[in-house]
Amino acid sequence: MKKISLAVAAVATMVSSSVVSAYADPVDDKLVIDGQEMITRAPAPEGHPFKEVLSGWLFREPETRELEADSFQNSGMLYVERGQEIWNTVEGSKGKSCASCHNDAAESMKGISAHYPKWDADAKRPINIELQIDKCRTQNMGAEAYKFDAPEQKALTTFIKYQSLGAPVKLDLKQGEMQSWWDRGKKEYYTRTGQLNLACASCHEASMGKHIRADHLSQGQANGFPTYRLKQADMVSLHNRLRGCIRDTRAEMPKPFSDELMALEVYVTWRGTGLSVETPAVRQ
Amino acid sequence: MAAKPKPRVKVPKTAKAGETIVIKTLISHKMESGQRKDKEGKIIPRKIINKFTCEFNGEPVFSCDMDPAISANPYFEFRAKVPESGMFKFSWVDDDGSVYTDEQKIEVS
Amino acid sequence: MNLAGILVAASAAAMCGSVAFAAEIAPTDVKFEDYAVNASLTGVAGNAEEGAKVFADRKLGNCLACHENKAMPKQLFQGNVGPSLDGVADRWSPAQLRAIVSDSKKVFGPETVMPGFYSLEVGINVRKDLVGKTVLSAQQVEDVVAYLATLKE
Amino acid sequence: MNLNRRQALALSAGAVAFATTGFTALPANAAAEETAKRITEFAGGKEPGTGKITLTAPEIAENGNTVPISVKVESAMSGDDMVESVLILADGNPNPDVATFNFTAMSGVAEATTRMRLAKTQTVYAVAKMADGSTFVDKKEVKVTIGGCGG
Repeated sequence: MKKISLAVAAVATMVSSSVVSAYADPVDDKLVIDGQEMITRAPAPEGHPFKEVLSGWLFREPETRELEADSFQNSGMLYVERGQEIWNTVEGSKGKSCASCHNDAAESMKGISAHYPKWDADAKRPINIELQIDKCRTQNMGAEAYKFDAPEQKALTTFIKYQSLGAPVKLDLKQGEMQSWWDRGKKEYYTRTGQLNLACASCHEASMGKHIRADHLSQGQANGFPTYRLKQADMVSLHNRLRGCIRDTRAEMPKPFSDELMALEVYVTWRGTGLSVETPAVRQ
Repeated sequence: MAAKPKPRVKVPKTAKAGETIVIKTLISHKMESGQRKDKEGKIIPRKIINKFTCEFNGEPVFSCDMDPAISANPYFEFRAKVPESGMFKFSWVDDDGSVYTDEQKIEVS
Repeated sequence: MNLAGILVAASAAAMCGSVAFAAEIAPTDVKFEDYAVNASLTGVAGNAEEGAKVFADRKLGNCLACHENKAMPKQLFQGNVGPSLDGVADRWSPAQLRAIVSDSKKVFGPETVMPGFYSLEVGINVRKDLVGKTVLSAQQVEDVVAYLATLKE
Repeated sequence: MNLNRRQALALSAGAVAFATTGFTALPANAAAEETAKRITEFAGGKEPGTGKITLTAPEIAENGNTVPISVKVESAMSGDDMVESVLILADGNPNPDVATFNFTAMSGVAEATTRMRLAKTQTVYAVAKMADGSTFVDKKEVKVTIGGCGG
């Protein structure tokens, strides 16, 4: 029985690979933003299913790639500018802005977000930039945490991540219990959800490079988030995108910043180890 | 974005007399088409920037009349022939009558 | 659609609309034998014209998301996650096609990306309003199988 | 079941709502007729000529919400050899109007770029009007991609 099913699978693979040639592979192109070359291909870390990790930028059409390469045309830069205003705006009962403690973000935040999510000893769980902002706001500024995907949250996160533009993604899995969150995230990555019974890996690993209708399936990297998505004509946060993918499998969506999504963020971010932070990336 | 629309403009700082330069502009705006429906199925009213103009020292250089088919965060790229040093003035007119403006100086040698 | 087609579609709709579902096989009772499902899921012959619509509808079969089909040249951007369906009827019998559409994992093994369109062996955390429901109805599967059976080279 | 049948029938009738921009495309013929009418009006009742104007648009638009388009018109930009305006139309949108670019002698070159919304695969037109009243047209078909999952 197993034999026959393998034979069937082999035939299926042969048929599909003859079709693949009609489609474009990830492009051989360099992404240079304001004179700085981004790392869009990097050798995969040990234990990664691929030999090479590839930025989603390589899977996009020329017009979309051009939008990201030109920092003036990139609409995501509007959110970087808005984020800078928020950075310098005093809020909360303690009369502080981000800049009150961190001064010039171009120096204090440079390269920082390439190492997020990181272990938070107080919360005893990994935190991302959005949660780090909320921690600062509630503990140090006497301000309220942002609502998920509030425009200010997206703009400030985009601004802070932009200070790491070009820096290669590298997580420290030795901090706290990061490794066990990575393990959990990996398990989730391969778990099929919803009525359509699909896992992250079904599209972004098993079918990477192929097309779902017109969507050229990338490796599903996180290095460009928050990303300016042409579909929404707006910044899209990583948890928004993860939820969207899960929704599309016809499953219930996990809550933003839930343990489930934080574990997935740790694992998916690790899968992009070595790629440059591209925030604000531009995607379809 | 909830914040007031904010223009970004890219004009070279300097040019030679009579040179044709490239100008790029971008402004944050949803460009609500008047075609979309909200969750209750009601039409969301149209609210777009309907006109963009560029003047140099008070003289018109380029303008654009816009319909709802222009994308959110409208982008324009166009040329200008600069005879002398002076000031570019850019304005965007919103459906609600608001006008957003920006000015950029250029030194011509 | 010609008159005969309309009559077939109307009678199929009438069958589905009525309570007389005696002939319909529940998703959990579908019998897979040698990678085939020999018995019709409904006892009503599939309608290829209806099947073509279910095949292309992005909210129903959405088959073009993953498969190319030259018989639908007006549908742009056909996917290639799965194999091309050109000549699929030359490679598979209707009973095999019924098995693949109903639950491809029973034919290709658990690793296949293809969803089961008439199966309740699905992923975790299924959207609440879809729990216990299949992607397609039994008759829609029969219609799609009838359409696929027309794809000969 | 009934709903599904209805959806299937609605699809066959071509009444596919465009989820992304919320643009509902007009039936192909009505939109194309409206576009032809606008071109004739703009050209003062005459048929526009070809040449002189170049419309650049992607063959495949990765998302119909943001499609970059550029126009360039050959002209001395002085005297009678002067481009006054360029009308942009799209024949598959709910309303064919997209934008009108207005040039002056100070433009130096009649060239402009913007980004537009396309509800579906369709043809985009650019019509230039010269100071002497003559008009020129160029067009490009843009295939607008269809997303895979989510329906």
